[in-house]
Amino acid sequence: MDYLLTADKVSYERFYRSVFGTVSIHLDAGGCVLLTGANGAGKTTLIKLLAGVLRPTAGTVSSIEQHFIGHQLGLHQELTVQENLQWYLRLWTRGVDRQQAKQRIDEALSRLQSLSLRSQRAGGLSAGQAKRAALARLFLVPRSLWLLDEPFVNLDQASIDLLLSEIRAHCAGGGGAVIASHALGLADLPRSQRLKLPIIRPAQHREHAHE
Amino acid sequence: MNLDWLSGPHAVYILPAYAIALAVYLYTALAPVFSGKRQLRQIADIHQHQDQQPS
Amino acid sequence: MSSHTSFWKRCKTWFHRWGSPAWFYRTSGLIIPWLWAGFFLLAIPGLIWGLSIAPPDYLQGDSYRIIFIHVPSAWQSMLIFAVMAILALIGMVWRIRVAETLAMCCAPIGAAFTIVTLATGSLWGKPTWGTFWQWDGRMTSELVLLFLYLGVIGLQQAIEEPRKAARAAGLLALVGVVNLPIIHYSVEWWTTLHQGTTISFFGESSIDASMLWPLLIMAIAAKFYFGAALLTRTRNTLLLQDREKNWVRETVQGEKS
Amino acid sequence: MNNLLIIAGHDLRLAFRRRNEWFQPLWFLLLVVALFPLGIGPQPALLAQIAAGVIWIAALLANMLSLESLFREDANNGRLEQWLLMDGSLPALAAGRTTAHWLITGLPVILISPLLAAWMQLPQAAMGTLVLSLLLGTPTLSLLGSLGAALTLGSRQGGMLLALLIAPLSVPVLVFATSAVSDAASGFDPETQLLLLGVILLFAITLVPFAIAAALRIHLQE
Repeated sequence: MDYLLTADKVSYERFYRSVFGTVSIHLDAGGCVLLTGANGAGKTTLIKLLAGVLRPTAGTVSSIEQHFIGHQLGLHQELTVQENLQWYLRLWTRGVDRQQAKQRIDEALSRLQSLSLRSQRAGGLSAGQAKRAALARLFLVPRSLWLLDEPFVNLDQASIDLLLSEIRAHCAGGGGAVIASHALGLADLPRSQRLKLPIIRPAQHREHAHE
Repeated sequence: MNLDWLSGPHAVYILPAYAIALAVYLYTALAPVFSGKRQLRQIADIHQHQDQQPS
Repeated sequence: MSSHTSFWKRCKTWFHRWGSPAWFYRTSGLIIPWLWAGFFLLAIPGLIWGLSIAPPDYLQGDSYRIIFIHVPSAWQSMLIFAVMAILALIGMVWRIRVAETLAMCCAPIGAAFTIVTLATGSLWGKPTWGTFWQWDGRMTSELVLLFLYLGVIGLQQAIEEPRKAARAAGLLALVGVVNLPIIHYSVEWWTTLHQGTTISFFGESSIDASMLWPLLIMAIAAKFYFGAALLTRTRNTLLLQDREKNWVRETVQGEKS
Repeated sequence: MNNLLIIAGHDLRLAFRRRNEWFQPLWFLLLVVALFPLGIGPQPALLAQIAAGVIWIAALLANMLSLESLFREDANNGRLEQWLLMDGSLPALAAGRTTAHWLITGLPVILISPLLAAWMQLPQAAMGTLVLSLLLGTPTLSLLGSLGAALTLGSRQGGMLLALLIAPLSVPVLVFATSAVSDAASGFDPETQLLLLGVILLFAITLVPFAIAAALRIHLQE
């Protein structure tokens, strides 16, 4: 059983303080991990670790190619949504001609009913619109592992339901997702593990430095 | 042992050269020693503080 | 065969133990007094020999006696940059925090050696060349070396998160050490272009034995000094970094009692 | 290689939209060079003697000032993270960004250099060498500058710090380029210096993008 994502005994230190202690995650096809925890518990740090943006201070992370959508949405303010997605498409795929690209971008945008955003400047979008534009990347290029950091923030109820159904379909289709969020709707996913990150107070982590 | 260069013409260059060297090297060597002591006291206080009220 | 492998294994574990801040703190604590002893045992006789026993130079008279602080400092300033780059590389490749900290503590000491080299060089230049500053090859590349040191220190202080600062400054040190020979060559080339060959009074080969010995003794003394100063600085930084860890709590209580 | 072209092309198209950012380094260069005759006086003989140094130092300063925000925007909006996730292509992306920057700011400097040479009374014989030295030297400065931009991403005062970090590394380029031009001005053959500039350029092209990638990765691991 090869996992989509394995992280064993992973920890991260910032200013020489461990952010979330030590965490192990094994995500197999069809599974979904829900990261919860108070603000500052290190959810964003952990997801960035799993995505490979951050390198863990201890422990190892291995995963297949994945989509990572964090707080920073990765949209260039002066480009339109279409141009932003075109940028990603041309970086991620080879030999996609203009017509094919345009069609794939429209298809990706329509998955979250955000086709209307296509020619708007990313800088001019509302927070919710920008989030939807960023989430469109999930459908631009099929990847079986999704790492989403607070995906439901700023979305209206309709979009939240849409995204939930997309995530369920993705997991059902053999994909996997790690989602840092407080939204409740995900509890009923078939194989969802819930991981609550404790708040690490300075005094608590006096673990012995490795001898 | 002849130190007559002390009264010679070049003393005015040799002495300041060694003085500067002494000053700079003393500072680079001793600064961490003193800051180390101060730091030890500060860290001791932190731990003292934490021991009194176990969180 | 077994003694061979166990020797190599012992080296490896010895190397790894240095990676642990607690072990480093304790061991360096034991070494530092010896380093200071070595420094004084060499520096004092070296200075006495250089400043009083060695005869005046037939050409320069006594102003050459500055050589016993100028040349060792110059050699040491370049050596420290190389040591800093190697430590930064170890820290970056194997992600050993102690190596990164050692590299960052090298920078101020290296800058100190460079400043002394420049100061003593210009004080020596006055009686020899008549001016406090002569754009000759060595002094110019020493000046560029000082700017490289200040760059590393400046970058390390400009970035907030200490480990990120250490890595960024370490990378700059690596880029710097790769550039040092090119800079040195281009500056040497540049000086020969503008003034023809400068008459450098203390070409290593032309010194006779009575001057060479004190010079070497002072050079070795400089290494002891560097070792002691570096370990002292690094111990403090490591202590500060791990101030909330258990080994620090025990050391602090041990030290206080 | 493909990624390099994509990024370079993308940045060039973007630059078309922000025309004003093009001209600032150019204005700055013209201003700095123009200040020297005002400061030192118009005697042709004197100006000609310092012409090479003035033009090159002005080009160095203009290059550093224009590089300060090279990666800052993409670091803030999150695109830099996405670059990092395309493992293996960070050096190519960094090289693409630097190439685009050189085309936007380096090339105009070369095109305008005859005017600068005229202002500084540089003899006609040295004009060709000046352009050639700029052609061989400014890409290295752009590469070093973008390394500085990547290193100072994490700090607040980027511009000044970038100049302090990169100026010492640019000494060889400055030394060889200015002596090439002044040699050509006084009738000598500047070939060796130009060859050395070429060597340094090849050296920089192969190594510096990896250093930039490392610096970007260090910044992202905040």
